[in-house]
Amino acid sequence: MREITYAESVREAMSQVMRADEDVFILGEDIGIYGGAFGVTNGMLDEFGPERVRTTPISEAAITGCAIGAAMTGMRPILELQFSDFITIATDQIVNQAAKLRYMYGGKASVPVVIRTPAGSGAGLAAQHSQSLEAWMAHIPGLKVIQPSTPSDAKGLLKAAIEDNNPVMFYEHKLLYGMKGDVAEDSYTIPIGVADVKKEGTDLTVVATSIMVHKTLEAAEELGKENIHIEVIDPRTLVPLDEETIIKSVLKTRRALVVTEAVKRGGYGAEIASMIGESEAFDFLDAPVSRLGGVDTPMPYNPTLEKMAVPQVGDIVQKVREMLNRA
Amino acid sequence: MREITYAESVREAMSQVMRADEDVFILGEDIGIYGGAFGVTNGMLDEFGPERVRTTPISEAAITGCAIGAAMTGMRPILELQFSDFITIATDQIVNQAAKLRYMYGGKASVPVVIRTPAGSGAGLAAQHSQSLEAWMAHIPGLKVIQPSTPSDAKGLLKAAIEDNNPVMFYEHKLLYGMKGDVAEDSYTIPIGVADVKKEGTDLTVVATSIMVHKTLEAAEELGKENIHIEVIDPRTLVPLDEETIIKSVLKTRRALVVTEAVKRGGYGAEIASMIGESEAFDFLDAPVSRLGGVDTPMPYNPTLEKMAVPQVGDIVQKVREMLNRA
Amino acid sequence: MTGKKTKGSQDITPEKKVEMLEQMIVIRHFEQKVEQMFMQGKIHGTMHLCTGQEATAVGAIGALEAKDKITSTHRGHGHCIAKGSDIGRMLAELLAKETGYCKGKGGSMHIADLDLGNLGANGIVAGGHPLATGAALTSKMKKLGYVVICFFGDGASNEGSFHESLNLAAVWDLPVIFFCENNEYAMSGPIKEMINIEHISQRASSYGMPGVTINGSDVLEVYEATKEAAERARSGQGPTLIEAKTYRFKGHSRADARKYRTREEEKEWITKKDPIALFKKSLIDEGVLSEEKAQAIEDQVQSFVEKAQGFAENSPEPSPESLQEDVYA
Amino acid sequence: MTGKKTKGSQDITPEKKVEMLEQMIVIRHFEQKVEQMFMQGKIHGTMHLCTGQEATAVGAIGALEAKDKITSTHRGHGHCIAKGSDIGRMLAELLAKETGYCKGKGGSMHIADLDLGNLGANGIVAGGHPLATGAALTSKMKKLGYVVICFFGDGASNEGSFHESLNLAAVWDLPVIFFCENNEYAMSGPIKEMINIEHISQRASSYGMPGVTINGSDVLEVYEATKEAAERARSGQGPTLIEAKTYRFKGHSRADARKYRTREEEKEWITKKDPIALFKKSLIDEGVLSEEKAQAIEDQVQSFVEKAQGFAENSPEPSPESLQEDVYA
Ligand SMILES: Cc1ncc(C[n+]2csc(CCOP(=O)(O)OP(=O)(O)O)c2C)c(N)n1
Ligand SMILES: Cc1ncc(C[n+]2csc(CCOP(=O)(O)OP(=O)(O)O)c2C)c(N)n1
Ligand SMILES: [Mg+2]
Ligand SMILES: [Mg+2]
Repeated sequence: MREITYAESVREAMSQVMRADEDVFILGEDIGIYGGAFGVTNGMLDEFGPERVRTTPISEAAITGCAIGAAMTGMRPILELQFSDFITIATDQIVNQAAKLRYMYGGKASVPVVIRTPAGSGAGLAAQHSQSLEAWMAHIPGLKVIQPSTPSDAKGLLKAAIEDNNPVMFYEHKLLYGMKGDVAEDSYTIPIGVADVKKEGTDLTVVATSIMVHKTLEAAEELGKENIHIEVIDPRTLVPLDEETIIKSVLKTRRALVVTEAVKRGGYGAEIASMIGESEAFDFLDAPVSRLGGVDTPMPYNPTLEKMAVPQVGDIVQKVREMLNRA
Repeated sequence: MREITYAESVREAMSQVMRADEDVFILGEDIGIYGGAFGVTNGMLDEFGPERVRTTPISEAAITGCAIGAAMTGMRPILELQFSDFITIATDQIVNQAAKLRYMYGGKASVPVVIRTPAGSGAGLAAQHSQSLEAWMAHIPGLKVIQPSTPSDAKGLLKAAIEDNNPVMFYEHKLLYGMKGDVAEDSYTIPIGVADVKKEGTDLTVVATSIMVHKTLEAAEELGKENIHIEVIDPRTLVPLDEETIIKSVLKTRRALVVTEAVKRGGYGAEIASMIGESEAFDFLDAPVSRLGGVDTPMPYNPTLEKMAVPQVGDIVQKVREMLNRA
Repeated sequence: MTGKKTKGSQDITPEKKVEMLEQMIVIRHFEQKVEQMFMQGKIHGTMHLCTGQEATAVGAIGALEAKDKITSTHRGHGHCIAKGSDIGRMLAELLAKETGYCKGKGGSMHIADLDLGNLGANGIVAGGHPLATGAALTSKMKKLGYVVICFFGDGASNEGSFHESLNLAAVWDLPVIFFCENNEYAMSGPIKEMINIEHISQRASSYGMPGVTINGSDVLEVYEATKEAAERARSGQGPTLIEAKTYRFKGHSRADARKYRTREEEKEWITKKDPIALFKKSLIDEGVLSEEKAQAIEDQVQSFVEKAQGFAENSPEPSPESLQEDVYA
Repeated sequence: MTGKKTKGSQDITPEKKVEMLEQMIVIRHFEQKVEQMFMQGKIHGTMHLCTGQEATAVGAIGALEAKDKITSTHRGHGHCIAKGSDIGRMLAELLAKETGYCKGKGGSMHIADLDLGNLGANGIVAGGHPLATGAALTSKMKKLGYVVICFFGDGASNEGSFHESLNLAAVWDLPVIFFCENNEYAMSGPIKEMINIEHISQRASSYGMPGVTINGSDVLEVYEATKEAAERARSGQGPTLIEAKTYRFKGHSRADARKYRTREEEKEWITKKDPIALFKKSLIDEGVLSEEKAQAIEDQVQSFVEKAQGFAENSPEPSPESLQEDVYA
């Protein structure tokens, strides 16, 4: 074990798989000599050469479809979409093609492609470069959706994604790239569809995704001082969702809060909250299953407003207190 | 009053507004002499001419952005996207441009564009022509989202949409086009953001959207024979959502079921269900807020499977019974 | 820019020519059958017939090797048949039967036969361009030596993915042929009003690839042009854009009053540029085919199609359980 | 295809020329200030400087009338300034202040000034093409007589929306000029490797519109070419594609080691093709400008920019309530 960053861990996962499997390659804008907009592929061009680290023109629809077509015919491409906001240009290829080909063809094609893409706000990049749109892809049958929150999860889940025979959306968070954590040096996988209890607790379950896991863990520390012990669950994969782990926790704590950075309205937090509300946990709930999520605005540029637009540690602390003070 | 179809009613709304306002025009693929893929614009070319009923090349990104650019500069375009599945090609223009321009520019632009598009399954058109993706757009701040279920709602809401100064997504349902209903001849508006109680009842609230309103009304008839009286609420507009009407109903019936055709996982039904669960109705609930929605598959071509993929009258009846038989 | 008329290529044997004619006739009869069954209410959904366009499918795919691949369109029955698909399983798919190519889940717009190198029809106009490009990338990276034909219509040449894909294929020298079946209309949109240039093939120049416009009613001309492009692709010289001028004899899809074109125009094409009639006549003139043999083929094809219908109609429906199968690999 | 060198257009008065030079200098100093403030940590987020590309913004917009409109890009400060925007409010926007063009909500990539006909910068590469096309459609439908310039980079010419928009503008004869600032790189991607042709302007031929490649370091050549295109557009003859060869002297955005190009290449451009140095020299040679006047302009601009900085820095932050304002009209 050693500490490496989230970005390094993503790179390591790719590099290790690429060393072992000739069919795996990366493509994307500026991923070669530039190392990608966030430096994730730094140095990979040198090791793997321009055939396997393919810098593309700015053509999101074509490069995405190209990855899909290559996947259908025997390759295992990893596509880096420079910002997850640009999925909007490749949506047809992801949603109408990659997700559906296998089913439409009666089970005959498989599309082992991984689409890695940074999401989230906090970098001062404003409305067109800061979105968290993972809910869209999680709504589409045929896709798997992963949202790792730590360096170690990123590495193991990315390997699992590359080995998976289905199209996988892999949402990284731009503010997490620099975050350090313990990561095993060997290549390893974390199974897709298994949530991780990031902190055990008894008083209330918080299901948090991506960067909100860290904000929730900070909130947990503060709440701990007040003798409030929350359990923090990171689903890690949105599709498939590990409903069991979540429900089991809520059965224990009797209270659930779902925290996402994505806009609350219509976000995947609604799916998780509804799922809990529909489950056997319903009869044991001591408070409404609640959500914290982004406010109903495009992401503002001003840093103070930008912070206000998504849940912060204080918001989580306050919400948990409110839920516990209820009746 | 007279009976006209949903398609005729959409056409009438457009025609009446176009007669009154020179700035309103339509554009889209095959909307001229062909009358659109579903005949909605039949005859409009003759009345308004090719300048105001503009047949476009097959270029969804450009025609959508063109409508947006025209809207920014003083026109009030109505764009017909031939199938709502093709939003996937125009997503950037809708989500990154139309929805955000005003906010990004500090309140300086307005984008009075209406994007009309047929959604839904049931026509045997398989996976790429049958989706219900309204949840995506309802997740995006800056857009309004309308989903009318009756000819009369379609007319009044479309007029309101055209008069609105914001980008409005207007989801029609291809199986409803032929449905007849009473529609006033004069031009009228139905305010955006007001739900409609399609049937009053006391035992359980069903919130249903689009074609599911009709399936639920059928279910209500069957249930009525068993002396079960459900209340059927049609939100009509997803954004803004008339939460008050829904919550008031649930406070009365103490049970809520949300029915959408869209895939259940991550659908807008989750938003409605979570919203109810978070509301003051929580303490009065006698059963979990439940959802019925599409199964987790691309839409199959086979008509039997296609029906199985989305909620049917029988499913609603059964679910309501289950919820009432609970404890 | 516009291709020369080639008459009877040297490397096509008489047998191959007759086989090509036969394939064209199979396509014609197949489409007739589909239309008939649709009218009888046996087929639901929609259908896009390629009647009149048989020479593009057969000529282009005829120039390929077995290992080569294609991507097809909503108007894809001809491509399927030319690539060797079983018409019984195709009809079964249209009838939404379990024995269909997609187990009844895809229908006309999504027939694929990966074993034969048919990467599938596509309901999204120009949806296949990026996929074909990717398949060609596999060929190049794995040195598999196959070529990919990406079929598309005139209307598809106005989609962004056309542009992006041609550019990508060009800069990466991929072994792909972009084959435009320009049948003059995109649904109701006359291509003349949808582009400001004479030939779609001119667009090749934006990507530094060769572009050629050919007579899509002449199966041998199609064969020649495709052969040349395939050789170029296979030898690492990258993609080609071929535009074949053709015409769909029928409406766009199931219900189409064809108000956007005149009956005279249709008659002109149907009587003067029917690729099957033209090819048959030239083979008879050449002495490769006799009138009797031609009739025998027609009869044979007819019973071949009837048999396919029998197979399809007698096939079982997919099981309810299959609804949720094959979503994930 | 490649434009001729025009030296000193007849319809530009000496005053106008000096004014253009002054604008170019304002842009240069503005960008220097932005860079400086960024390095000092006063500006957050990112920035894309147009240093070295001043002649394209000033030459092109200089050829417009006041009522004409533009759409801009992520590298849009120069366009804003040339269209007449207040640099104090621009800097205030970069500082995320309430007095900024977007009330601090947009930042560098989203500055718009609709009153002046600047329809806004865009963070999406080629995101502006459809919007410009739509704005041109308004001009045509309402007979407003204005022309729209759609600015974009070389990299943007590989986006599908470029293709779709040029085609749409061409078939509808819209009064729009697609103005490509080809600075040889798209972030790190050398355009030579991203397209297979020599000039982006060649792509005009796919849409039946004129295309021209010009020297983007020569502000008068830019002016001339744009003037011609604007006249064509205004008289109903439709769009033009202009490609101006230029170079960004700085990195792509805030942190860019510029490994994808050599220091020699940079030096070549900076020493030999600096549009400001060239224009200044030619004006001095022509006798339109004296060395002293040139220096006076520099000094004036410097204090102009300092004043803008003062305004921006002393401006208030937006109120917390403004977070949820201006989402809907
Ligand atoms: C992206 C997209 N836009 C629109 C459609 C609807 N549509 C299906 S076929 C068609 C016409 C296609 O024209 P063309 O490419 O010329 O092919 P043809 O039908 O003439 O063979 C249209 C508009 C679609 N399926 N996909
Ligand atoms: C759709 C999209 N893809 C990628 C990006 C990331 N990006 C921003 S600027 C840029 C390079 C653009 O190159 P070019 O068009 O040549 O403009 P330049 O930066 O050289 O002015 C890229 C890749 C983006 N903003 N939008
Ligand atoms: Mg066509
Ligand atoms: Mg550039």
